[in-house]
Amino acid sequence: MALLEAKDLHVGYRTFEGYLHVLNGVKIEVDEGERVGLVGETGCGKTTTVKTILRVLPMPPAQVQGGEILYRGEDVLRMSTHAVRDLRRREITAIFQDPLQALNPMFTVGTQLRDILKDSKAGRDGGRLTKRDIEKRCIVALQETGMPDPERIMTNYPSQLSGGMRQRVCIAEALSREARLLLADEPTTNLDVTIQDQILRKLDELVDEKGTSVLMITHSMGVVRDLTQRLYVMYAGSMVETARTKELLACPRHPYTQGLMKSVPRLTGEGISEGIPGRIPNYLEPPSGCRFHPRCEHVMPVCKEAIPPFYAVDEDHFAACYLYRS
Amino acid sequence: MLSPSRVLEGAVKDTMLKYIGLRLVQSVFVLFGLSILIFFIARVVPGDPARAMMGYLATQDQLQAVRVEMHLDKSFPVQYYYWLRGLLHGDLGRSAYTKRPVVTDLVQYIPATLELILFATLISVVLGQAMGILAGYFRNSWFDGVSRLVSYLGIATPSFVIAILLMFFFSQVLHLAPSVGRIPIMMTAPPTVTGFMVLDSLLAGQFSTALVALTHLVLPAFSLAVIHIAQEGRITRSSIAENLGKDYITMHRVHGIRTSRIVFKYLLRPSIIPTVTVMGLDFAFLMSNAFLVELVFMWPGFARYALTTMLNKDLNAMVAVVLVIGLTFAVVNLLVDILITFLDPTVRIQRRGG
Amino acid sequence: MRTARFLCVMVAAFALAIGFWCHVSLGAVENVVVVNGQPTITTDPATASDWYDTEAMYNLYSPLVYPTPEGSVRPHLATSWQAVGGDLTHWRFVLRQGVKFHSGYEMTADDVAFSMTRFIAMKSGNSGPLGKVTATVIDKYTVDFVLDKPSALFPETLALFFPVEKALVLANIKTSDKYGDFGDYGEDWLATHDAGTGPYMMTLNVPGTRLDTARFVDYFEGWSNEGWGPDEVPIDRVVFIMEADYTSLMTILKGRQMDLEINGGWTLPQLREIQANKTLDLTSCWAQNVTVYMNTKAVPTDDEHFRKAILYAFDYASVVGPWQAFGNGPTGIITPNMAGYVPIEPQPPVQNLVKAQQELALSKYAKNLKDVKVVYHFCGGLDFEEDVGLQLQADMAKLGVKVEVAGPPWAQFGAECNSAETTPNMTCWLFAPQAFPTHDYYLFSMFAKKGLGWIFESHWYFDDPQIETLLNATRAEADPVKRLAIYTQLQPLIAAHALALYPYQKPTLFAHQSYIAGPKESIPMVGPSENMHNWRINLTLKAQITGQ
Amino acid sequence: MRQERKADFLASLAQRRRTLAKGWYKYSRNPLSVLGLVVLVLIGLAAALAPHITPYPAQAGAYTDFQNAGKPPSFEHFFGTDRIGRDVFTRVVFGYRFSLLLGIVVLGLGVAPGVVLGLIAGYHRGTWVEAVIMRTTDVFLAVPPLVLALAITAMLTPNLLNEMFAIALLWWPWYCRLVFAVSSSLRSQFFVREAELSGASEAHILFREMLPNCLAPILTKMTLDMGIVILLGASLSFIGLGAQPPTPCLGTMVADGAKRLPGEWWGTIFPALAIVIVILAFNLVGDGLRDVFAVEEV
Repeated sequence: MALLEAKDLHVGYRTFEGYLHVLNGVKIEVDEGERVGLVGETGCGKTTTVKTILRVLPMPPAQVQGGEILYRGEDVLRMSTHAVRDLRRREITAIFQDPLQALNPMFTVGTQLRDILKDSKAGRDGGRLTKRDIEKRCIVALQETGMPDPERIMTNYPSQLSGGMRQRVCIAEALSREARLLLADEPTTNLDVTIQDQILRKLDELVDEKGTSVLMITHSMGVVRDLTQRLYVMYAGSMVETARTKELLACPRHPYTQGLMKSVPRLTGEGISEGIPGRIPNYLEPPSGCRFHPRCEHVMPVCKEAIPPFYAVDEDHFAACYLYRS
Repeated sequence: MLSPSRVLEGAVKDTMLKYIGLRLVQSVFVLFGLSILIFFIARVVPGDPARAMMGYLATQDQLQAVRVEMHLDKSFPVQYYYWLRGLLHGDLGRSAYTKRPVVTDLVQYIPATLELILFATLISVVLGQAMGILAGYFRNSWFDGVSRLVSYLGIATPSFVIAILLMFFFSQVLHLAPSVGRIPIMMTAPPTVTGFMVLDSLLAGQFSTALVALTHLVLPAFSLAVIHIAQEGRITRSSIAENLGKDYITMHRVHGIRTSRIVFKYLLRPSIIPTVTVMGLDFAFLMSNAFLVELVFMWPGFARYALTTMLNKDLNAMVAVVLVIGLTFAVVNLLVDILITFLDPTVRIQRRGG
Repeated sequence: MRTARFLCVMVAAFALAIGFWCHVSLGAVENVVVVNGQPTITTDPATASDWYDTEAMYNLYSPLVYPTPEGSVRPHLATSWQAVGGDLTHWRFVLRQGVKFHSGYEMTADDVAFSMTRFIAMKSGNSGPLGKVTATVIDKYTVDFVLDKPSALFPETLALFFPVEKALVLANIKTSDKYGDFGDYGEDWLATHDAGTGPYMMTLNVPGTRLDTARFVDYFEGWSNEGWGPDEVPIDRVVFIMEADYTSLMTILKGRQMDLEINGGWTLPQLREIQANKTLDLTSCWAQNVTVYMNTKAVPTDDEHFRKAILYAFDYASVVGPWQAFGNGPTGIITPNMAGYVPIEPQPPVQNLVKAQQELALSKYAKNLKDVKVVYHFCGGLDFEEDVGLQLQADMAKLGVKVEVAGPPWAQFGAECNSAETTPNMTCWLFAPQAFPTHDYYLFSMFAKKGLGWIFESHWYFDDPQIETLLNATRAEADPVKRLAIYTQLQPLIAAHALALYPYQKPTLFAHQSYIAGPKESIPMVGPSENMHNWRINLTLKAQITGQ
Repeated sequence: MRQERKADFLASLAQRRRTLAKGWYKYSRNPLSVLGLVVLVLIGLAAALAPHITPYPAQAGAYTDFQNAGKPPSFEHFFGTDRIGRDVFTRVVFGYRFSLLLGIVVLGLGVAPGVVLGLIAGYHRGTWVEAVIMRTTDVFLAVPPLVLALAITAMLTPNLLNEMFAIALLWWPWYCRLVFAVSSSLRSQFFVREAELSGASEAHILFREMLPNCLAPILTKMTLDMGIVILLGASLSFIGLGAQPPTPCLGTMVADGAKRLPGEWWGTIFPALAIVIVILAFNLVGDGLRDVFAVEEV
């Protein structure tokens, strides 16, 4: 059984302009100890997916219309708030993309870290930690991220730290309570390239050490190559392809993935102008069937009718494209 | 061994002191200008303060004696010089209306108003915050809608209208609350220690007096508070709503911090700062609205004294009253500034750096 | 768990609160009377001058002589007096023996002489009419006063002279360069203490807010029950409060938190309500004269015909209207309840637009009525004065004359009336008989050209040698009967010039609980009627009414 | 040539129309703001047409009828009659006239000097000119406006004109500060520098270059201030320092009526509600404008 399994997830947003159909049958699996990557253009629903899994999507305006998210077989979407909180305290944790935004500017690093541990029930037999344990674990968590002088960092406010330091703090926060699953949403996007590298290496090290499962969202193919074992490619709210990372990078099957690979160097900003003509569809009235069909050069009539399911194209390699129907 | 945080705090304190000193000097200059302004207004406009002081049965001789005593026969700068000289000796002159030293009057009347204003502030902070937090947390719910409506009404209704409406409904129609004064006439007031009736009663062990004084305080304080409940409610609501959308609040939730801690610690602290920022201005509004509310509720306070002295062209009292208001305003603003520094580390760090 | 505990605390607190509340509302029948009407500003006899101050004076202190209902004076602290020599500048007063100050010490000539010297030296309060007075002690109970100019009315003016206890005042002098060796003459101390001989002793004074007094058992006139009902006993404690808002006063009157109201500022609906209430009474005391002066130096009221037109145009009946039921009625230069009252034009006081038109046609402004404007000012906040102005405005509009009405606050109103140039055409005043003798107050003080400089003097810019002679004669005439004859002769003479509009007189209505009885004697002057020695409380009735 | 200019003009007109339409679209998104505008228009119309739509226009002026005093609301008198027997409804409608007049005159008198001084201070940022102007505003802002207004009006003969004068005297510093904040940041902007270098006069820079950029916040603040000025005026007349009788003045009516509570409640409750409604309407419209101009803080 997979540690985390999202099936046929449909999520939308109710806005003034109308209803935005964002997630359109998202399907994702993370096994125990596995590191999974999730790539896609900006605005394709990656962050919505993560937030849905974490159940922190603001509702309203967001609405989960269907599907389930199973964590160890239990549906996160149907859990009581209490149970979700316990899940967050023990099992699932996350790092968000902007370390400038992810830390509360009004409180010291120490305060925030301590409160996480205070409420974490990470003590013996799931009980509360003692005060001394909390202090100890705070310092260890900061040290583990490679920060010098954790005692001083604890008394600092986020605004007194550099971006890299802040992201380290975020990692420390995320990993301090020994969670089993880490959802990392573009953890290095807003950082310097050199620092990105450092941070990722540190993250890799820590995750390895603790045996944490990871779902990593990123733009960077380099990151994907180095850090993940399996990869999902997402387009306009649906998964279009999944395979082992190496295989997928070497041999993409879905027309979208193929276009994506061609434009790798520019894969950070707006659209993928060179690789694929057109832009990400409007979620107000998304294209029927395969949402990629208006941009696809292999479009067939069936593409406009129904969402293509995953078709096995190789061992452990699936593509949601009618090209592989046979 | 000196820990780094200690050093940091020391530096903060040091620069804070400098900052406070600078602000104080600024305030002194502003008050100086204010005193000239109000002195000018009070003395240059024609009128006869002596007549106002002595009543219509005063003879010309008596009037002349008063004019000489108050230096009204001298030129404006000379009058101002005498006034300033008195001020340096802690003498603000004698009130023409009460015929007592102005300082004595101020000591008698200020606590009553202060009690009213502080109580009103308390009400507005508690209710305004509660409303704002609830409306912000449950935004776009029915409660948010109602609170929005209440806020609009609260901001648009002059305090004297609220005072009259409250008095009309609660004391005259429903007979639920006393209408005037600080305590019932036949109740013995506790010995004056702080000048706050409720506090003094408690100190003297007169619990029933304290309670009754509190009931007398409710309507006038509430009349003053309404507009601020509305404003603070709105401000808190929008900053709560804004902060709720911030990543760090989501992160707190993701990290499993319990809701009460998130709302009352992590959400409230940043959300309360805009409210605190406007508190200085709020205080000024409370002060000026007290002029009208004290009139309606016959509150024997500073604002009513101020109004009476202004209407009676009581020069010394008038100048003193305006300056006291200016001074309190300056002090409150300074306090608010200091408070913000302690609430908002970013400001503190900035101020330390600059 | 936590919520439950919080709830428990709240419930307990609430119960406690209710308990206290009930506790507060219960109490025995107390011999206390709460009186509204004294925003006493100063209780120092040398500086007291306002209406309210005078009321306090009559309770805390005693005057040397006491006013009578007829307008003269009778012995009080002084038992007899006479002019020494023939020129009315030297007066000898013999004092009553055994009069005690509140401290227990006996009052002697020394105290009286000191008080007079202090009164004159401080140049404040009611000392104005006295001029310069030198006091000399003759013996323990005799004191001589020497005036700087002759005055036949000197004894009468002493109804506002209240002796203080010399030793006590001297003991409480504050250093100041104001009065030389005498420092501040005890002014500060006397603001919150008393040194008098009056029927009530000050126990607390919060100036401008509240004055608490207790009965002075050794008061020299005694506390006999003669003339009072069997259950009507002297009032032990009197608390004077200051409220100007009659809506609130009505609430506390009905709630029996207040027993007596002596300023009489009730609105019509309130008066009707009091009248209908079985446990409340209305008592009419001295009357106030509503007077609208006309400035004879300002356009267009400088024209006598124009002024007369105003008198005829005014609709007296309309403005008095519903108030008539409460005793408001026609009046003149003095009020009808005073001896020697002469009704003045127009008679009867009713609107006569035809006559008004005729007078207007005779005036020098007849041709250009559109260009003239009458400015009417009243003391801001007084509704009935505003009503008079609005009535006048509406009436004059019918004649095509514009009237501008404004109610500046007292300070401005008083200041602009200091000279002919700044005084508006018409200024509305409410004259309570505030100085004594009242005839002199209403006639000499208001119309003599060389008076004291009191504010209404400035309205008299009118020259008439005959009136001037007669007015001066009143001050020289020592015989009250002859003096009254001159007053009678004067009124029509003054009225002939149409110098003021007298809309109506307004009796001061004391509203009180029916268990309060008084005043035993009604004197047309502010002060004596409010002397609480003149009032009693019926405790049996109070117990019945309050159900205790 | 001419043709071209005409085309230009038409284009700018179309542009302006588009801007207006866009503004109106943004504004109309908030139903409360639209409601406020409707109420305001109604009040404005009622005030303008007061003599024609009120049942007893004569009773707004010199008029007494003590026989009919204190009558409760009825079909003849929607809001009852007051102490002098005048129709309260008529006087409330006329009262709006004076409230609006007060607001317009005060802002007219107060905003202009404030804006000019603010522009000058902003242009001369960092010099003694700025110091003098801004420190003077500090003095005026050192006490709440009502207090200074009271002190001034208590010294002058109470009438509508003096009331306007006193409030206007206190209003310029607020605009001075607002404009200073905007203009001092504009000072270093490219277009101001350019105008300076091209030798434009100071007046040109102040009024042609900088002023247009301050208009949005000024306009928004003015709308919101209308409510505040009307409130302040009502407060002053409540104390008795406003327009004099028989001028129908909402604040005076409330004060007058309050003396007759609780019996004759209509004399005070209706004028009080009238005040609340007009201030509310101005606030709603101001909020709407704030959304349109996206003005952060005024």
